[in-house]
Amino acid sequence: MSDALARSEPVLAGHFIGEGVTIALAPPLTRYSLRARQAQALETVLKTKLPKRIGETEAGIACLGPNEWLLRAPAGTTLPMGAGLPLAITEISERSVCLIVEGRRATEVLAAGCPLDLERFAVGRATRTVFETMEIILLRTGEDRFEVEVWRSFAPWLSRALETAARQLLRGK
Amino acid sequence: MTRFSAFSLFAKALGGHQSWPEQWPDASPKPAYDAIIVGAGGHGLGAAYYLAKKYGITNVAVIEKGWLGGGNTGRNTTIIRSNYLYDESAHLYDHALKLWDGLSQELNYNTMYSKRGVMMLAHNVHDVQSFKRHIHANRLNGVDNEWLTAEQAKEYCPPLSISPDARHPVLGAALQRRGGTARHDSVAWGYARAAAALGVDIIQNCAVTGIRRGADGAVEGVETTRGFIASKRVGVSAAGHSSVIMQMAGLDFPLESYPLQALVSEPVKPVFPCVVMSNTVHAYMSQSDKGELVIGAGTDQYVSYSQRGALHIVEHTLAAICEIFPIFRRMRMLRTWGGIVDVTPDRSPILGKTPVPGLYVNCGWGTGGFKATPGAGDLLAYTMAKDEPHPINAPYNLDRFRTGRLIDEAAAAAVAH
Amino acid sequence: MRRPPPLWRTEMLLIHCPYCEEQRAEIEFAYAGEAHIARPPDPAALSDEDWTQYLFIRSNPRGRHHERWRHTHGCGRFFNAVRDTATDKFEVTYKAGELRR
Amino acid sequence: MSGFRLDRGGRIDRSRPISFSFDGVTYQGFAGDTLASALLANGVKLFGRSFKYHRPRGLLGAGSEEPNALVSVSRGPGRHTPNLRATAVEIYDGLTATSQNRWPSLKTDIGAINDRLGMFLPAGFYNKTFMWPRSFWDKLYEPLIRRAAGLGEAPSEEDPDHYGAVYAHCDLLIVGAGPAGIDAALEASGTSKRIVLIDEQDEPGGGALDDPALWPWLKESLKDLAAAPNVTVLNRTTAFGYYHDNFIGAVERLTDHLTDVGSGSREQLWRIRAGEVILAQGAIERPLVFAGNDVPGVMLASAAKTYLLRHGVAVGRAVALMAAHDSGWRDAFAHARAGVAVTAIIDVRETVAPALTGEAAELGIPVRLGHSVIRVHGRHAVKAITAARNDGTGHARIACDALLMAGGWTPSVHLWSHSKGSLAWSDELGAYVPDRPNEKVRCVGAGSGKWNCGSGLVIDALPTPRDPSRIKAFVDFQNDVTAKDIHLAVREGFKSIEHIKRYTTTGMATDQGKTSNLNGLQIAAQALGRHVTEVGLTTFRPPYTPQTFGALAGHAQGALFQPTRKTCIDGWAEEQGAVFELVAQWRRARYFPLAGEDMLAAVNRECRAVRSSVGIFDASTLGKIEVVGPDAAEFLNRMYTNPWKALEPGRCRYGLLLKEDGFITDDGVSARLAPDRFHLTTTTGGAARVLNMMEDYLQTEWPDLDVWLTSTTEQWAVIALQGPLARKLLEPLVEGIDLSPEVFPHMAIREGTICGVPTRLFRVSFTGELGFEINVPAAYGRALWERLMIAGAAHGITPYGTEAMHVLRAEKGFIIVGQDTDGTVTPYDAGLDWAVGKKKPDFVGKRSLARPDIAALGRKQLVGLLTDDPAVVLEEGSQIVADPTQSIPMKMIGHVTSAYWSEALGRSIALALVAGGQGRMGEVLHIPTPGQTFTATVSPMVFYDPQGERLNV
Repeated sequence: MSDALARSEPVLAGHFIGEGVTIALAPPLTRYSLRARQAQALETVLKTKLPKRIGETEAGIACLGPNEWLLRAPAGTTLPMGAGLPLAITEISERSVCLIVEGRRATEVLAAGCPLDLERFAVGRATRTVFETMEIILLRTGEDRFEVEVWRSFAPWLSRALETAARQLLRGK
Repeated sequence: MTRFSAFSLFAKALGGHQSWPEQWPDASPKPAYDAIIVGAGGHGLGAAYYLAKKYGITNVAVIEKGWLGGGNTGRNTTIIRSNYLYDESAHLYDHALKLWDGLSQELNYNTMYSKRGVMMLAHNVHDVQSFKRHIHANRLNGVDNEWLTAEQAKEYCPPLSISPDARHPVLGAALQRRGGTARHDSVAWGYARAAAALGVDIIQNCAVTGIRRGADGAVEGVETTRGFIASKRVGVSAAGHSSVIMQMAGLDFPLESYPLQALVSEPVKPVFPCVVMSNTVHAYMSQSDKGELVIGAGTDQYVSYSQRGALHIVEHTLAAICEIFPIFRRMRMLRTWGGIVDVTPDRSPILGKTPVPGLYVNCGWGTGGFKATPGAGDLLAYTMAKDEPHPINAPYNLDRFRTGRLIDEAAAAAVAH
Repeated sequence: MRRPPPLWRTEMLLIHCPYCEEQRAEIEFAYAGEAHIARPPDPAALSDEDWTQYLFIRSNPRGRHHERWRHTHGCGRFFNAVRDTATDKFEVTYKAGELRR
Repeated sequence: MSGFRLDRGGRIDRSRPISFSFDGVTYQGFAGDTLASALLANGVKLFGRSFKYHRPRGLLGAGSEEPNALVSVSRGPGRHTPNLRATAVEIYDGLTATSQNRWPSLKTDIGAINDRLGMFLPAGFYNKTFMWPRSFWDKLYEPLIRRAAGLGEAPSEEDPDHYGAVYAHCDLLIVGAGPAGIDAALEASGTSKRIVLIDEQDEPGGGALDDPALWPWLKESLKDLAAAPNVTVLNRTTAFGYYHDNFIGAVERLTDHLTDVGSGSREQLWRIRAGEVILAQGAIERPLVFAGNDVPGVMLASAAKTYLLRHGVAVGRAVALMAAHDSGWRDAFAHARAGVAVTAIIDVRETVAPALTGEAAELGIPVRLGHSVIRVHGRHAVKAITAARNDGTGHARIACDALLMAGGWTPSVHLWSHSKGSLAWSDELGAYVPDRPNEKVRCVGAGSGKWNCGSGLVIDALPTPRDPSRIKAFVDFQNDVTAKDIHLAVREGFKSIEHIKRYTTTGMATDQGKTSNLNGLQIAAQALGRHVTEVGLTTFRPPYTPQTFGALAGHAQGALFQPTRKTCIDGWAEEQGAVFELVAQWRRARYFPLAGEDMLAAVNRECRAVRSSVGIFDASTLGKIEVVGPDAAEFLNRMYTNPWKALEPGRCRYGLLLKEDGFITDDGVSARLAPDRFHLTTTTGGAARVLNMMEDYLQTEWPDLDVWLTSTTEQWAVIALQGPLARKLLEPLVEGIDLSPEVFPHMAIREGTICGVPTRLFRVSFTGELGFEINVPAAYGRALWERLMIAGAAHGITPYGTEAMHVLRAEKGFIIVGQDTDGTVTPYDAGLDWAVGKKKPDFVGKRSLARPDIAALGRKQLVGLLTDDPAVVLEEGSQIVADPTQSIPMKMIGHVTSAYWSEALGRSIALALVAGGQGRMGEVLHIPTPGQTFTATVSPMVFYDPQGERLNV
C-alpha cells in the first residue's frame, strides 16, 4: 500500500567521538542464528563454509558454541529455512544492534566492564560474554576495532555505560 | 551465677573486676547425658536452656566443634521480625518475637534487643500487592505490620531516597514496629551462661564424628573427637553443616548450603534509625549500637562451605545500598565476612523429629535463623522433651516435601507477569 | 526448586568451560545445582518417596561435589564439574553426558 | 627549626607551601606533607578522642595502620568524609579537616567523663547492665549508648562524585612498592610478562622513602620501571582483598589529594586477574603495652623516623625511646643525628648488642637497660616519663616531649591470609609469618618475615610495679581495649581468641588491629597460660583498609545501576504522557490519561474503547522463543501440560508450564508456523527463566531431541489490536493474508506483510474481543504503531495500558501468572484442568500433581468474587474468612488476587484464591479490613460474555 515504514533505532546513530576512541551504531544488518549438531548439515543447506572452532569467524559467520553460529550479512539477505532438516535457521536481524568501539583506546573502554583478557583476544575472534551485568557478543574486527552485539532494549544502557567509561578514561579516569 | 546488675558492676569495679566468675565453665564431656545438642549456636544453646528451665531436663550437653556462637549466630545481620505471610510462619516467628521481649531480663544478660522497626520497601505494583497481602494476613493473625506511603517511609528513615526517578522508585513500605535487631554475641553468651547455671555442660572444641545407632535403629549417642558420649536424645542444630551431621545418621536431607555474605561500615554517629529491607533491590541495612552500618548481602550462587567473602556479592550489595541511600556512597566498608546458610527447597526450616528414633533436627533456616533463635530453641527443647512436635513446629516436618505441603514464603512473593 | 541465581555478578571464580576449552570468568556462568541426578524415565511409576528423592534430596557434601554449570553468557552449554565445597577449588569440568568423574 | 619543621631534609617540596585548616585553625604545610606531618610541624599533638573513654589521642603511626588520628574532611556539598586517617590524608590548598568524637571541643570533651568512670566500664559492661527498669532500655539507655558510640558524622547529602571500575589482567601482580616489591618488578621487567605494581602511598618506595641513603637507588629504579613497556605502576592504590583464583580487588584514589577534583572519577575499582602474585607489603611496628602508652606524643619509633626523614618534621624537641627491639635504637640515633635531643634510650632487655650501646655513647644518649616506662606524665601531651628497673625499683623521672616505642615488627600477612595461605608462628619474631600458599603467590621482604632491622624481645606487656588491675595500658588504642580488659575476658571464661576479640572488641576498630592484634594475642596467651599458637588467630577479612561504598559499587550508580528495558513504542507512549509501571526489567505504559483524568477515569475510557470500537496495546515485552527442528512438537509436548503434537500449522494454543514440583511457573499462547517451527510466547517476567528451563531439560534430560531454541523476544515488536473494529482497521493494511473469519479463525496465525513489512499475524484475544496481535520486526514497531493510530482514528482507536489490559482479562477470567497465581498454585487450583493433557503419560510437573497434599481436597482454588455492594472494589491482597465474628487469630480461607472496577459490567469484580473455592459457588464470604468487613459471593471466574460470542465476529 502506501509508502514503506521507517526504521527506528534504540540508540542515536549520534556517536561518541573522543581522543583515541569512537563509539558508533552500526548500520542495519541481517542476522541469523544457525543451529545444528554438526556444521556440515548447515553447510549443505547454506552452501558456505562454517568455522569449526568456538570463537572463530569465517565470512561473517561466528561460531558461538558447539552447535551454534551467528551469521551477519548485509541487510536484506535471506536464507533458506532448511524445512524438515535436523537443523534450525532463525532470523534475528532486529533482535540486537551493533555498537562499534574503535580506536587505540578501545580495549581500555571495553575493559571497564568486560572480564575478558582483551589484549589476548585476537583479531577475528568472536564470543558471547558480558559487559558488567549485560550479555553481549563481542567481535574483534580489527586491531583497534571491536563490534559489540547487544539486544535492542539493552542498547541504551550499554551505549551509556561505554560512553561513561570512555569519558572517565579521557578525563584521566 | 553472679547476678549481673549496675550494683554488681559497681561492687566488682571497686575490686578491680578481679572477682568476676566464669560466665560458663568450659566443660569436659561426661560419659552420658539425658540429652545432647549438637551445635552451640543461639538455637542450640537456647534449646539446652529451655530443656533445663522449662522441661526439667538439666543433664544436658551442648557439643560444639569450634567455639560457641561462632557460626551463623555470630555472623548474621541480627534482623528480627515476624511479619510473615502464612499462618505457619507467622505463628513460628511471632512465638520467637514474644520471647525476644524480656529475654534480657530472663537471662539476666543484656541481649540489646532494639525494637527499631523493620521496614520493607515496595518498588513496583507487584511488591505493593504482595505487601498488602502480608499486612492483611498479619493483622488477622495478630501480628503488627502496617503500610507506609513513600513519604512516611522517608520520615521513618531519613537517609532513604524516594526519588521517583530512581531505577526502583519507592512506592511505599511495610513496617513492623516490633521488629528490630539484637546483639548477636550477647544472645549466644546469655543463653550459654544461663544454661550453664542450670547445670548444662557446654563442650567446645569437640567435633561430632559419628552418630551411634542401636540395633533398633534408635540413637545411642554421638562419637566425637573427644570420645563417645551416650544419650538417647540427640538434637542437631548445626546450621550449614546439618547435611554433614545427618549423613552420619544415614539420613539424606533436602538441604543445600550456600555462602552468605555480610559487611559493616566504619562506625559513625547515629544516622540510621531502623532496619530497612528491599527484596527488589537486594539490600538490607541497619546501624549497630557501635555505630557501624550493618549490611546483609546476597548468597553466592554455588554450594560452598568455605566462609569466604565474595567480592562480586559485595559489589552488588553496595551498589544497591547506594541506590537506595545515595548519601552513603562515601561511607567505607570496614569488614566483610561469610557464613554458611542451609537452605531447604521451600526456604522454610525443618524443626522436629527425624526417621531415626531419638534424633531431632533444627535446620534449614537459610538466611533467617537469627530472628527465630529463642523460638527455635524453645520448640526444639519441647520436641525433644515430649518426643513430639509442638503445634507451632508440627508443620515444619520433613514429610512435607513428600506430601507437597510446602511452606514457601518466597514463592508466595514470586515475581512474574 | 533451584534457587534463583543472584541478579548481578562480577568476576570471581575462574571456570574452565569444557566446550570453549578456555578459562572464563564466573560472571559468564550460572550454577545449576547438583549433577548426575537424572530425571526418571517414567515418573508415574515412582513412589512418592522416590519422587521426593529425585526432586529435593541433595548430597550437599563438604568436599568433593558433582555439580552442573551453564556457560550462559558464553557457548550456552550446560556441563558438569567436580568442585571442593570446602575450598571452592575446581578439580575438573567435563561435558554433559560424560561419565561421572 | 621553625615550629617542629627541620631546616632541611625530607622529601617535601619547600618551594610549594600549602595552607589548610584543622578544627578551624589555618596552618601551613608543604607539598608532600600528610595532614599528620603538616600538623606535627605546626606543633599539634592532639588529633582526636578515643572511641569509648574519649581519651585525648595523638599520632601512633605514620601510615594506614594509624588507629588514633581520625579526622573528617569536608570539601563542599555531598563531599563530607568521616574517619580518615590524618596519616594518609595528603594536604592540598584549602583542605578543611575537623576532629571527631568530641564535644564541645577537642581539648575539652564532656565525653571524657567516661575515662574517669573507666573502672565501671570494663569490657562487656553493657551485657551486665542497662536491664532495669526494662522500659528504660528503648527510651534512655540505648539512645545514650548510641550517641556516645560512633566516630565521625555520616555524610548527609548525596555524593556528587563518580566512581569507576575496570578489569585488568596481568602475568605478575606485585603488591607493595617498597624495596622488595621494586626489586621484584625490576627483575621481572626484563621478561615478556605483563606486570602491575601497586602501592597504597602517594609515591612508590615504601620503607625506602624513610631512608635518604636509598633515594638515589629509588630514583633510578623508578626510571627503569617507567621505561619498561610491560610494567604498570599504580600509586594511591590499595589492594584490599585477595579472592579465589588470583583475583585481587584494588581501589585507586584519583582525586582526594587534588585541590580541584574536576569531573573525573574520584576512585576506581581495579578487578585484577593475575597469573602470579608477589606480596611485598612489608611489616608494621608493634607498640609496647604500658601505662600511659596512649598519651599524645607516645608513638611508634618507625613513625617518628618517617616524620623526621621523609617529612622533615621532629616529633618533639626532646625525645625518649622505650625499646624492646634494636630497630628503635637506630630510629633514636637518626633523631640525634638530625639534631633532635634524645634524652633517654630505655630498653626492657638487660643486654643488647654492644654496637648499639657504643653508638649511643658516641651520640651522648643516656641508656637504661633492663628498664621500663611505668608512667607517662601529661594528659594532652607528653611532659615527662617515669622509668623503673624491671624489678620495679629505681624510679627515675625523665623529661621529654615525645616517647618512641619499639616493640618489634608484625609482617603484613593480610592478603596472604585472604588467599587462604597458611601461617606459621615464629617464636623468634613473635609473629605469624607466611607458610604454605593456596594460590600462585609468594611473599618477599619484611612481609615474609625476613628483614634486617636487628632482633628484639617478644613481650606481651612491660613489667610494672603498679597494680595491673588499676592501670590503663592500651592494646587496641581506637577501641580503648586495655591489657586488663583482656585479662577480664579470660577470667570470665572467654578462652578462644575469637571470643576475647568479640568480648573486648580488640582488633575490631577501623584499623582492624594492625597494631594491636599480636599484643592482644600474646596477653591472652599469657593470661590463659598457653602458648600463642594454642590460643588461635582471628581471621583476616577483607578489606585490608576500609574502602568506599562508591568504589565498590563501581559503574552501577544512577542511570547505570540497572538497565530499564524499553520497547520500540515506549518513546511514543512517553510523548503521549503515559503513566508507566515497572515489570521485571521492563517499563510498560500503565495507562494513557487525558487532561484531568485520574487512573480510574483513564482506564474506564480505555476499556470502553476496547469493548465498543478498537484499542491498541503494546505487547512487545512478551517473551518469545522460536522452537525449530524435527522434534519441536515432541519437545513442547514434554514441557507443557497440554498436548502439542496434533496442533496444525497455522493454529495457536494456550500453553501452561509447570515447574517439576507441579506449580504453575508460566503460560502463553504459542503458534505452530510449520511442522518443525513454533513461535512461543511467555510472560514478560518469565522470558529468560523459561528459556533457561527449556534449555536445561533439552540439554540435560533429552539431548537426543533434534530441536533448537532461539530467543526472539526482541526480534519482534508486538502490537495488539483488540475490539469489534479491529478487523476493519487491519484489512486495508495487510497484504497476503485473508482476514475473513472463516479462513482466519480465532487462535490462528498467518504470515504476510503489513504496510510493506513482514508480519506474523496472530488472531488471539486476551480481552474477549475480536483481536489480533501483529508481530513485526522491532525496528518497524514504532512506525507501524503510528500508522495504525492514523488509520484507526476513524474507528476511534484508543491506546490502552497494562491496567486496562488487566481489567479486560479479569472480566474474562483470564489469569495473570504471578498475580492470580503465586509459586504454590497448581493447574487444578487455578481452574485450568482443561489445559492439562489427561492422556499424556508425562510432562514436566505431572508426577508432583499426584502427591497427597497436592491431590487433596480443600486446596485454595481460583474463583470469582462479587461484592454484595457492587461499588466496593476490594483491595488486592485482602484476606477472606468464612466467619467474620471469630477473634484474632482468625482462620483465613483465602485472599483476593485481583480486583477492579469493571466498566463493562458497571460493578466491581474480583478473583480470589479460596480454600475449596470451586465447591463454594454462591457462598457468601467475608473480607475483614481495618474499619469495615465486606461481604462477597463466590462466582464463576468469567464475568463477561461467558459464551465467548464476541470472539466470533
